[in-house]
Amino acid sequence: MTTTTVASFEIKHHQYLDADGKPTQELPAFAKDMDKMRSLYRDMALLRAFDAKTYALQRTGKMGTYPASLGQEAIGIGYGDCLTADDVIVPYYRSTGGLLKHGVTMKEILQYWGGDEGGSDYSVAKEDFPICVPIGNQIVHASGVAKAIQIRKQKRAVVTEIGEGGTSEGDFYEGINVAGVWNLGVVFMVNNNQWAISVPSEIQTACETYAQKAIAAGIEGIQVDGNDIIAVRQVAEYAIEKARNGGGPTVIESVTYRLCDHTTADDASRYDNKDVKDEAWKNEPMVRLRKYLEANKAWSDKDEEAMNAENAKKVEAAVEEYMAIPKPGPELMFDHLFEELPEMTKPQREEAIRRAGGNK
Amino acid sequence: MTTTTVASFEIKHHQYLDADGKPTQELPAFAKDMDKMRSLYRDMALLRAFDAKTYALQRTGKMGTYPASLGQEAIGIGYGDCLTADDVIVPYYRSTGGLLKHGVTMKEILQYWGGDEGGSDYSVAKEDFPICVPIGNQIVHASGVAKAIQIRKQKRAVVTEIGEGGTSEGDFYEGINVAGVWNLGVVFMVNNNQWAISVPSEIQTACETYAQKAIAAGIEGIQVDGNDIIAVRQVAEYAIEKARNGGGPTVIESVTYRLCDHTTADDASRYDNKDVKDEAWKNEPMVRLRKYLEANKAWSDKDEEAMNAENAKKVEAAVEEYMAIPKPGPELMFDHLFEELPEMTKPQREEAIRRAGGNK
Amino acid sequence: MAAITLIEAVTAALAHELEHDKEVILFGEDVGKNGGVFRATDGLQATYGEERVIDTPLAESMIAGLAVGMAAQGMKPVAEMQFMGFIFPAMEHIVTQVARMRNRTRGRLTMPMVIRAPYGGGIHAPEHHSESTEALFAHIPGLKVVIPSNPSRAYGLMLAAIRDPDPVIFLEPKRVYRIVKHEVEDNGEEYPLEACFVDREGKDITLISWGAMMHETLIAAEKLAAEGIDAEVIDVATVSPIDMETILESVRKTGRVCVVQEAPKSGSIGSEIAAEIAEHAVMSLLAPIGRVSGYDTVMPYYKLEKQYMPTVDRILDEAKRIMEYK
Amino acid sequence: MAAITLIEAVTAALAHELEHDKEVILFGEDVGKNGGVFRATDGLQATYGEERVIDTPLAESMIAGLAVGMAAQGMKPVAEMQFMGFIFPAMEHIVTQVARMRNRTRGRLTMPMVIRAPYGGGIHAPEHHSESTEALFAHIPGLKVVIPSNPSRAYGLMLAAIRDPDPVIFLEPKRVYRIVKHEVEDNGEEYPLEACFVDREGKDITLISWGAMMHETLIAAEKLAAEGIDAEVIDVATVSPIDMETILESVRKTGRVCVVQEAPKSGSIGSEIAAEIAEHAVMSLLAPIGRVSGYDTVMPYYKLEKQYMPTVDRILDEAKRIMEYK
Ligand SMILES: Cc1ncc(C[n+]2csc(CCOP(=O)(O)OP(=O)(O)O)c2C)c(N)n1
Ligand SMILES: Cc1ncc(C[n+]2csc(CCOP(=O)(O)OP(=O)(O)O)c2C)c(N)n1
Ligand SMILES: [Mg+2]
Ligand SMILES: [Mg+2]
Repeated sequence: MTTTTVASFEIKHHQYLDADGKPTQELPAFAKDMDKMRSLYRDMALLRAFDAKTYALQRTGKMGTYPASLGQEAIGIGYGDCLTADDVIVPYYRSTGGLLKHGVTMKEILQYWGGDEGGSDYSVAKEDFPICVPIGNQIVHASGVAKAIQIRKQKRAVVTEIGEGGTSEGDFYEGINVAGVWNLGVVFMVNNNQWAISVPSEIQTACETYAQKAIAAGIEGIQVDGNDIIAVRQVAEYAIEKARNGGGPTVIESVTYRLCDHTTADDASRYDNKDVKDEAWKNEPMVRLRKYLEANKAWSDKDEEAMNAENAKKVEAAVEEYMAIPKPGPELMFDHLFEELPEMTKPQREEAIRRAGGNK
Repeated sequence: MTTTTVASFEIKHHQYLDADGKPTQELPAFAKDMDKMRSLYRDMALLRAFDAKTYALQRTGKMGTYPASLGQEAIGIGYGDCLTADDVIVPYYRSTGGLLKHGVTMKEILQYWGGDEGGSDYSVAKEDFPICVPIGNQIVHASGVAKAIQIRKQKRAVVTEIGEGGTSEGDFYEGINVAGVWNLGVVFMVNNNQWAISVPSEIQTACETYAQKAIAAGIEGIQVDGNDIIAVRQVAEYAIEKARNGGGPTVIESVTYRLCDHTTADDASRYDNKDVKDEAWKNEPMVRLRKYLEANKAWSDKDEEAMNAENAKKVEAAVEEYMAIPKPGPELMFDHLFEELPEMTKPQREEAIRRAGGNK
Repeated sequence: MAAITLIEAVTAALAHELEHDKEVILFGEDVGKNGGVFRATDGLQATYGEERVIDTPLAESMIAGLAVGMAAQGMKPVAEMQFMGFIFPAMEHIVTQVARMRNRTRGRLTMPMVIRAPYGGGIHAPEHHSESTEALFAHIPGLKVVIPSNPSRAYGLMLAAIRDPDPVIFLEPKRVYRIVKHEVEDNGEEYPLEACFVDREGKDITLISWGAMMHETLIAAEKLAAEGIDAEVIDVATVSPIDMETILESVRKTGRVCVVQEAPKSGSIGSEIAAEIAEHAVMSLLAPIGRVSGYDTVMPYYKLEKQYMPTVDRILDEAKRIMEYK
Repeated sequence: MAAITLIEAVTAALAHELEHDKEVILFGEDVGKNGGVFRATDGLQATYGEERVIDTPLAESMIAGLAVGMAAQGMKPVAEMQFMGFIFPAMEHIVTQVARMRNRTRGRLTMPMVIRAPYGGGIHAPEHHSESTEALFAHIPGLKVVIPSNPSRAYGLMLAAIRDPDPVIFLEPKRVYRIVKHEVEDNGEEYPLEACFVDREGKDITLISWGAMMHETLIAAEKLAAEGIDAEVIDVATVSPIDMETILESVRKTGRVCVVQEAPKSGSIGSEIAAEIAEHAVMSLLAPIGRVSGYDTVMPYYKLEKQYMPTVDRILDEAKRIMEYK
């Protein structure tokens, strides 16, 4: 050997619909199924309506800090549409779309952000993780779940999500690296919405793409237009199938833009650029999908109105359920600490109950 | 955009001398300077002699656990030869070669591994870090040092080292990532000696090369034949010059083989493969350099003998100095905890001194 | 001289040191343009530039490790952890490097740094945003752990922390970031570390607290006074190393003690104070030592946080129990 | 029945559970082919295969995080940290996930896992290999922290730890890995967690310890006996949550207490025990509560470790001081 090339890599970017909803290449079969595409559009609209309502609840003191998905709806709805009940989501705080698709209820999500652990006692997606707030942990958990699945020789995919900012945490890398070594069935969705609270992507990394971070784990990395639900769904489906069938892990970078504040506690006008945001609005995922539907005569203003009304009703119903949840009793601080409360802690439980006026 | 390639990368491998000491490509100028090459050979031999002696000290109870560099001598001596007194080394536990080249004394290294913090109170390389045992921390520290250097607008390079196993720690990635974002003047030496104690490289990562981990930080990654000191020195010099001059960070993977036990506390025969190790001995860095020197009529058996005698003397002198160090007094447990010992801890200091029989 | 809040006092102290010591460098997540999620560094990047007030990538181990590298070069890094709940990725650097570098090098390399973090409950924050884990850091030799309870102390103690030649974990009780204002003169005068503050003199019982809980404790003391119980109130301020002399002196006078803290009770700062009293002043005690604490359970999400955190009532009940003990 | 060492007892317990519960999975750095750097997992990969005894990449945060993922799927991961000094990268997972998952999901997902680590000083190890930081974990609600002091307890407590439905930090005092042998029957019988062991009954003073220090403590008790002082000796074993009843009962009997521990004194398990006594049995005390501890300084490199760690002499001196107190 002298000076030789010992490894080479390419990162591909996938897009099917441009910002005007025009196909940029031959579409996958599902994209030609207008029922499917309408239903994806409705899911995205529901998520957007749910977010807006939750924001409003927060502003009126009925909700805690909440992170919306405005502009990123195509991601969670896109991969969520590829999952079966057997698959596992290991979410972060901005995974509302994927969780809803997987059967977590709006009420549960409201309950969680409303400051009640009960919100993570999912009634349906019983193996999905609770929302991960400490950034990066979920990546390693997803690999752990996938390892259990692998040991048990099951055919189930694990999907986890992280923001582009979160990829700077060591856990992101540790989690994808072990997934590579062990060939685990995980799909790592990296949602590049350009911002980590106030920190722009160029301060997170010198990389041209986040997909290339996969190269450090020796695994496949793919970039998609995260505002194009066809691209997200198509690549996610490929990766999820691969994960289920022993094909190993994939990193998917979805390029998108956070059109809302980071959370209700944030004020993005302190740091973002209005022009850039205005531009970004032109790329947002719902308009493009609607244009595509309309071009295929699969959507009308009346459909839109009907859908909005229906979604509003669904959201309203969830909010009512949420508001009807009784305030958790103080015993709940103790009853799920361990399977059995230690002797030394029992008097504390009694004190807490007594001070709360003896509930339970 | 449709499906396009948005990024592509190549990892190069550099070798100048093959295992028989024959040039594989046009040699850099320094490699034709036989005085220089002889002196590098002597440095490597001294390191090997020092390691052997230290092992012997450990076996006779005069030394703690010690990690030798057997088979990896070209790395530390190679990059160490490119440094000036102004540069900073942030070492790990197997950085003996680099530290010796940078002025840390054999006595100090013995003192450190002999269980005495005084060994890290370097008399010469006053800004070099103490040896880092918690794997990965040094990578981030190196970026921190480089940031200070950048803020102060100095022209100084920082070099740090890590084993291939250590690259699995999140800190490795966090440290190289920030070096990329901030364009810091650090050289990250990844010593791929195939083993992390008993764990072979294929269990650390699915990557074909460790150099490609640089891609996840958006920085340059280069692979060298780590048994070829010409390749190590040539690429290290390039990266160090670049670091000094605002050119940013580089990851250098040196491919080598750990020919010794992990440390004196390890027994590699439990897990390694004799055949593979025998093969690896054929690639070790000193024979190849000696053959090159001999082919250039720059080395003889007599030179070898004289050198060995001289090195033995140097090592012996260091060992004598080491053995003459007085046992540290108990007050040293307290005197460098803070600049000033807290009131509450003073009685503890007195007690420790009293119990030790009142020294100091 | 202006009346300012605790967080404004933090900002003022940071600005003062940036202004007067060019080695002081601030960094962390969102500390730059955004001025921190609580605005503790508001305006500082605009004034002192992007090389002195730096937005970092999102990685706490890296933040602590960068501070180690910069401090070893003689700079004075002031690193922010966005919330104390996110300090744990940095734990390895804090325990094995920050706290030990001076000792590991026999004084050759030192760590004149501050790691700041907002901490504690009571602001309806999401999970992991409300814990009080100061005891973890107080148990690590080589660290100082400082917690201001009001604006003047935030200013004076922050100055002292930055100027201290050794590493300081500086925990800011975010519940009281904005609830009171003090007249604080921005004169660069520091308060001593490793010194308790006696905020109320009294002869019947010693109430000991720090941080946000000082507010409930002082209110409780006033209520006790109304009932004829004269409480001495001590703000520990530097919870490691603790100025035990001041505390012991008070206990020898009153014979009765109650520690008030937000953290879980087991293995807490309150436990350490009680143990020291049990070692050095046990025979002065006229009653058991009380610890009004968070419960030994996970800090709950916000719907239950009020039930978790000590209240004035709990302090009063415990103080009276101690007073009535025979 | 064979006489085995503490580390062999650990191995036996691990093997027993691997054999009888297919959900038990062991993993960590070098635990497979090499059988662990101390040989705690020696032979287990050969017997149970590479899917049950797994060498991981070198990353402790990952190790803990994988355990979280596997436990959530109902497996029983037993993860090794090669040394307790290297547990800190895993701190975030341990504090925010391992200790809380049950609570975070109201019992939906649980964490039936063990994190094992050799710990403590006295074997001439390199730096960061000798610390005793059990107090950090004991302060975290939701974790159990267990430390065996001898081979039988290592066996019985390890079984209990693996079978426990909640997470256990299992710390193995490596200084006594091989210094005594016990006859231990490999019968799968566990010892209770959350229970102290009274290893010597006595009426004059209560000596409380755990882990390796139990050895010095028991020797000290014999020496005290020779001088006519009848010490009760308690092995705490589960240092969180602590079985305070057993301890308080003893203190009420003897009126004199000394805790013996290797860790730094401030904010230690010893402090917690003293505080509990000061709360619940203070009026039974005839003397100050003693804490014979490591000093409040960084664990020194091995040349000084003997001077750092409590000795039989220090225990004797403190016990006598307490006995003589009037
Ligand atoms: C370990 C950790 N550090 C810091 C935070 C505080 N924090 C919450 S969200 C956020 C920014 C995340 O940005 P990104 O990963 O890009 O995700 P996005 O919010 O944009 O979806 C930060 C710093 C946290 N939750 N966890
Ligand atoms: C954080 C941390 N975890 C574990 C260890 C224990 N340990 C010491 S060396 C080693 C293997 C390192 O292998 P590698 O990084 O390849 O370096 P090499 O020793 O081969 O030079 C391990 C696991 C450590 N020192 N630090
Ligand atoms: Mg983002
Ligand atoms: Mg190696």
